[in-house]
Amino acid sequence: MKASMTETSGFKTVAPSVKDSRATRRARRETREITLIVAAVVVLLAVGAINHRFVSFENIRFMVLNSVVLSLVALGQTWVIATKGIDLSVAPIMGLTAVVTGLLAQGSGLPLIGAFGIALVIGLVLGTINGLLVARLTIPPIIVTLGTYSIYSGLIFIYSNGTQVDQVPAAYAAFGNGRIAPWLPIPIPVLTLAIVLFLCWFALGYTLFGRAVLAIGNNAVAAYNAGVSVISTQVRVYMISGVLAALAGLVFVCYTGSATVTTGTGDHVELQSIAVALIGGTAIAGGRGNMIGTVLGGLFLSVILTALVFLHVPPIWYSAGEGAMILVTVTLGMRQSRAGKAS
Amino acid sequence: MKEVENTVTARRTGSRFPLDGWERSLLALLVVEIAGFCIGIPGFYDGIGSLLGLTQNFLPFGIVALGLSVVILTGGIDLSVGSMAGLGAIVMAEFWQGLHLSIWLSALLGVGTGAVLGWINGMIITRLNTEPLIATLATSFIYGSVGTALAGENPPAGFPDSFNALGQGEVGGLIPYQLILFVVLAIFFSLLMSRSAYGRKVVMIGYNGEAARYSGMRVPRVICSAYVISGTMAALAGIVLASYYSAVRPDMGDILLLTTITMVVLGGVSIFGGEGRIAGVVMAVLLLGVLRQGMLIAGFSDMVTTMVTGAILLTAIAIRNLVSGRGTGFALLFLRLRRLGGGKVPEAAE
Amino acid sequence: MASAALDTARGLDTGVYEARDLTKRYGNVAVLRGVSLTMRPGRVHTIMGENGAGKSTAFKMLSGIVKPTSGSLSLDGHALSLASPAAAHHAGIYLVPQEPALMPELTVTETMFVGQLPTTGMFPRRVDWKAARSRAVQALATLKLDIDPDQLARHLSIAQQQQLECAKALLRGCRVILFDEPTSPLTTHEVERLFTTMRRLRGEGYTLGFISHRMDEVLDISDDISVLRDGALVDSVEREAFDRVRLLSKMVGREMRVVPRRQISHATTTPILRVTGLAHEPRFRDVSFTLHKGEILGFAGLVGAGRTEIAETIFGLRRRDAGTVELAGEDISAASSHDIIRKGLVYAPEDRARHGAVLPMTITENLTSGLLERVKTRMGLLSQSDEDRIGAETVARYRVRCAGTDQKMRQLSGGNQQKVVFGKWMGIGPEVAILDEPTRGVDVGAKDEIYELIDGLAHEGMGIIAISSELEELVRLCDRILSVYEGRIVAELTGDDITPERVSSSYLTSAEVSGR
Amino acid sequence: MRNPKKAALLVAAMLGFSVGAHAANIDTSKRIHVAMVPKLIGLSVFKANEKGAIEAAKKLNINFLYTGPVTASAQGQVDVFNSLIARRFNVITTTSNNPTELAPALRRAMKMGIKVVSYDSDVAPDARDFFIQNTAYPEFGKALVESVAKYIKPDAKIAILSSTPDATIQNAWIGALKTYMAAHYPKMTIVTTQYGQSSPSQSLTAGLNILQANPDVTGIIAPDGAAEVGAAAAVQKLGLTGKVIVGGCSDPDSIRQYVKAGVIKESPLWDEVKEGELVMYVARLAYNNAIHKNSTFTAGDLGTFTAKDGVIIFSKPLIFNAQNIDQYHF
Repeated sequence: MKASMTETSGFKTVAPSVKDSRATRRARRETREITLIVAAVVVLLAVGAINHRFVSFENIRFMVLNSVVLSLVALGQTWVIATKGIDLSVAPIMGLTAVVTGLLAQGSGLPLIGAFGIALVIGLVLGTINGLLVARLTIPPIIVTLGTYSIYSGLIFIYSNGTQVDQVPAAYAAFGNGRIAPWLPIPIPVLTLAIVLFLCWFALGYTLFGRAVLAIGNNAVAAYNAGVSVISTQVRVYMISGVLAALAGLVFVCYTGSATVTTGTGDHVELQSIAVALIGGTAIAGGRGNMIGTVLGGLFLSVILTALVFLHVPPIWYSAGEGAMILVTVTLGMRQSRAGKAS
Repeated sequence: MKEVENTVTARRTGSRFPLDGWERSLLALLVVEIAGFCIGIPGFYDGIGSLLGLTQNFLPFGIVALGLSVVILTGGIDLSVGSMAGLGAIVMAEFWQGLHLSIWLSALLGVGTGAVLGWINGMIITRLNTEPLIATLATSFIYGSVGTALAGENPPAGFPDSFNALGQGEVGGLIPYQLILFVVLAIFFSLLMSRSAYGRKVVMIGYNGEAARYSGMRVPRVICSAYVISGTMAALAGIVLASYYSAVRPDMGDILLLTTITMVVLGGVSIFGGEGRIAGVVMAVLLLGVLRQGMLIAGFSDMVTTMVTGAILLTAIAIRNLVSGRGTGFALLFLRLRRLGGGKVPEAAE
Repeated sequence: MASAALDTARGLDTGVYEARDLTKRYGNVAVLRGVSLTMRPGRVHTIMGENGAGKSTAFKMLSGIVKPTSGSLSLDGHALSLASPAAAHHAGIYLVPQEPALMPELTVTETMFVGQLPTTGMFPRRVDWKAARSRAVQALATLKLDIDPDQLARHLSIAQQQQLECAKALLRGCRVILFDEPTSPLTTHEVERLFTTMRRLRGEGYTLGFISHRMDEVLDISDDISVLRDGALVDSVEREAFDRVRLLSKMVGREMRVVPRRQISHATTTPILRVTGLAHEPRFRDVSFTLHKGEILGFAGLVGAGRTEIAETIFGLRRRDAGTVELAGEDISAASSHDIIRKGLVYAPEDRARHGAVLPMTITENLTSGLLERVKTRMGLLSQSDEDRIGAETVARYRVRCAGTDQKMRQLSGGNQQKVVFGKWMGIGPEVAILDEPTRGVDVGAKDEIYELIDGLAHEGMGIIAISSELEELVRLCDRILSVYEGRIVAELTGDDITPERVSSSYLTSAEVSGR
Repeated sequence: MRNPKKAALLVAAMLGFSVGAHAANIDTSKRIHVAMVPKLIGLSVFKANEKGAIEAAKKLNINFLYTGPVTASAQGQVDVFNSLIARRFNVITTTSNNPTELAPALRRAMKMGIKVVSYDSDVAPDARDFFIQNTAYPEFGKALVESVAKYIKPDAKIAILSSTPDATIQNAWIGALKTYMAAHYPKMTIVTTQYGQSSPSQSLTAGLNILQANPDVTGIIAPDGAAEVGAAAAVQKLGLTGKVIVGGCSDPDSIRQYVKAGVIKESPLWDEVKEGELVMYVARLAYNNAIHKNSTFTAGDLGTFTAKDGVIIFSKPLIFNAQNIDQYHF
């Protein structure tokens, strides 16, 4: 990334002043993060009062762990939605990666690092195809990814021929289940998510690319006029989405030790990830992305769904609970931002 | 922007033939497809009756697509068609089994349920100002749960034969009832969207909702009614499916969603609203439906068929965008940008 | 060409921007033909012309948005080839569009730096928000703009957005700043502030380009004026040689007429619309007036004075805080616009493309969209023959130039589009019509036709409210004029009081009285 | 209706004579087309059936096709059936996603003279000629209970993790296991029933939730492949190995690691490969009209089976445990 530093390149500072940059961004920060944290804490306390185990360390650990895969996909989705796009093909990309890496590990003992490489390649290639179709052929994103959804899910069958992953080598299991250090009980997937979140947050807020994404989401023509490379930015956004979906697939296969042809597509990861991004405060109309909100949204969803189990709600109502939650958070969020606009 | 100097007004310049370029291409493709399959795939053509009979396997998709078209023409989307189809069918079955109502009355109540569910969608969208995508995503989860709860462990099955004929039977052993239903609905929707006041309003709102409001149209009411139509058609499709299977299941509508969106979009309806005709959607329904049946009979697996459908969607829309330049205004804008940009943007933020 | 004379006076400062023989063709249609311009530092160069004269196209070519078919550009003697707006920025040329590109979800600072953010650190190279913000503050301060750099762009008014564009130009180090009709959406007060900013830039030696067709503004701010007509440069003068009549006649291509007053009034004394104490805070309050049959009542005032809001409230599009509206004795203040239309009151909005018409639909479809019931239906279907008849009649009656009634609206010229909008509302035979800027974006020739149409409607007994920012139009049309200032009716003019001077002073004096 | 019965007796007698004659006495002169349509392609239990079926098809002069939908949907299966009907297959064998939804299509097939054999998960009885039931429900219910109950206290609290609320076969098993439990372990209680939607991830989450929300649960019965794996993985992740016993049914490959780790003590199933072979034998015999709704027949090496009202019980439950699991690979 090169910036044009016209006459004021002398303004270079050694480190960005946290105080100042925060001031710049204060006005546009939504209260969404705080709302989600408060809501999650309220649920934790309320359900915890009924059943103490809900707030046990173990349970919280698993609520976080269970949200990791979906949050990874949703982070990629957040990038796409921020440009006013949508990516339905994340589900088969995730499934394909899980199946390919899992089968290679199971069959020929592919080392973990190789699995990362393969995940990266799958995510990049499939994401780039989406991106090129959207940006070069100017097909609406929902149509592009609807089409590639079918095609990519076919690839899973072609590759696996229906064979499923039952077990992964120890290194994979360690990656999926281990903790950072014996004395530091943070699971490695959570660490992975934290790293990805930091990168996404940093990239969206502090890199030219991130700003280009938001500019395109706000007003693509104006962004082009201002010198933002619309096409390459769009392509990259779908690449990121693909790579994160692929990474989610790898984490999935390591964490659960299993993968089938319906991994990803069977759980409707594409719809779930959109829901999580929107719960997190990203605007479906584009131009506003909230990475921290997305991860908090994934976490909140996990807390709510677990709370339903602890409250002995019949399982058939779980998805209704999820639907109601999407409706409430997103609608309230819109109310909030409209109120802000009116003032 | 060329102004035609013409003091005497020609009444009409276009032809009255109800098919546009896109629909004609789809029709031609359909003819080629059917002819090709009849010749090339043994077992595909087995008398006119069996050929028509094939349509029974995919027309419920078409029924949903008709309703969904109206929603997409307003510029919205309805992701809850699948769960509404399931729920409508289950409500019907429960009325029939639980309250021992006549099956046809139950079916009517099932369709009515779809209308109510669609109305709920419409109210959420117009009253709470929620994006259609989010609202219907959320309600699809909720309706799914309600359907599962209503269905219980052993969903009703084994409907009377008179009812099963709707999904499985033929008139005189030749023309399936489903096909008759679909043709009637297709004609109805085609007239509704192209010739009725309601259709005019839907199209106008899809193109420019603000202008519609300034023309005194009750925009929220029209938008809400589009979702009611979509819900009604989804439930009707659910009931046809129930008859086709002679059984109901809460998840039986799940497969409808992605395929029907594909059909509507391939039919030439712009995902941004306004643009598109029912005739195109009907062609796309037949095209994709016959394609799937033909490929399965030819021995291709379900997976290959799915992939080919995806590829056709992408190719068709790409061609449509590039060649005709019709359709998505957004796309055209970018095309224009690209030509201006010439690929060389010196100060690009990269 | 007169521009040759200007060539000799090349300044020593940087920023002499020259265009030679610019031509732009779309297919066979030449939009611009061999136009040469020279813009010099420390001066405001204004392009005048009627709609469609090629003003905007010229600026678009000067700023890299549109590529010229032929012709060349040079800055300080160096030839330029602008591949994109970004390339133009890089070269030092910035176009402030009429409606600035809003990035609603970004802050002012972020909006200013789109595509140009300063970065720090080698790896990871990151946005230097501190530098960005301080430079933003600096740029805003240079122009003495009172804009909070941390607020969201969607909270800015159009005037603020335009001023922000000036700041963006400064940030990008541009020496040439072009303003494409910046004043049309602004109130007089805002125009003055924009001009203050422009004068400040001129004082600093920037090269400024300006487009307007408001003569007073042009004479106020310009140093050089070039007049375009039908894509060709017809006149180019410096400040000393300004002459209102000469410029106007060059623009229009014929001698200017003295504004004719209406000769015959059709106004009766039968009240048809009575508005009492109407209010919609904070836009307007305490609006009361009565419209009579056959009367043409003008609403004069500055843009943003609340005239459009009053009309939209009467028409039921906006919430009403207080007051009543009676149409022919019937209280319609609580009715929706759907019902109001059916009771006989219509409103033709100001912004045709957004509110008035659906451009991708056909003429007929637009014509009948106001009251679809008037097309006969058989079994629920709109009668095609009936629609065709309405289409043909309207097109003939209002002399819409088109290939056929099923031509798409977007293929029509502005004037013809306006005639269709007219036909749409008048065809349903309303008792009262509110016309908001009835000739906005309409050619001079077509304007006369529209005036005749309005007059004819009044003759038929319709009560008409005309909202216009063009004094000449109001003077020409109206029996009576209400002056609106900051949401209040401040004056009423009738008969011989209706002259351009009196009308404008009626609201401008109130402006002075209230201390603005 | 005397003749068919007579014929059946005759056939039964003939079969009785020829015990030990293997496949030799099955008429394999005409090559036939048989399709196997699983709930969805790409699940290893069904792949195991396929493996056996391919073996048997070679011996029985069968042109074998394994095809099915990519998602577990009835519509997908129906579409496949329709194509098979159009392609004039002789026998369709299937395990159904839903007993009722598939019935009309299969009835249509039967009307066209195609034999329909269901296995694993049945369709409506009038929509198939024969059904090969994996194991008898009461026996399998017993095996499921015993797979857990033997290792926990008689008054323990247990949870059930199934696939979906309306899964026919799972519900049949759950019914059978409740009956058996009530009779033999009256103090044992089922505290919760959750569903994993046959998805590994959702099963895992459900498993974790069960254990977190119900700390007193010491046994989980998961009568579904994905569910048992999910439950076992949950137990392992929570470090409850040995404290919570998981039972249920799944293919040996999927649960091998958990059986060896002691999370699963025993897990009843049946030999899926051999079941696949039997499916082909029944298909061949059904085509030959060599068996009837109530008859006894021999299926090569597999032995002798009895059809009762068209239902053929394949085998007694095959219990996998740490000792025997390595002998099975599917």
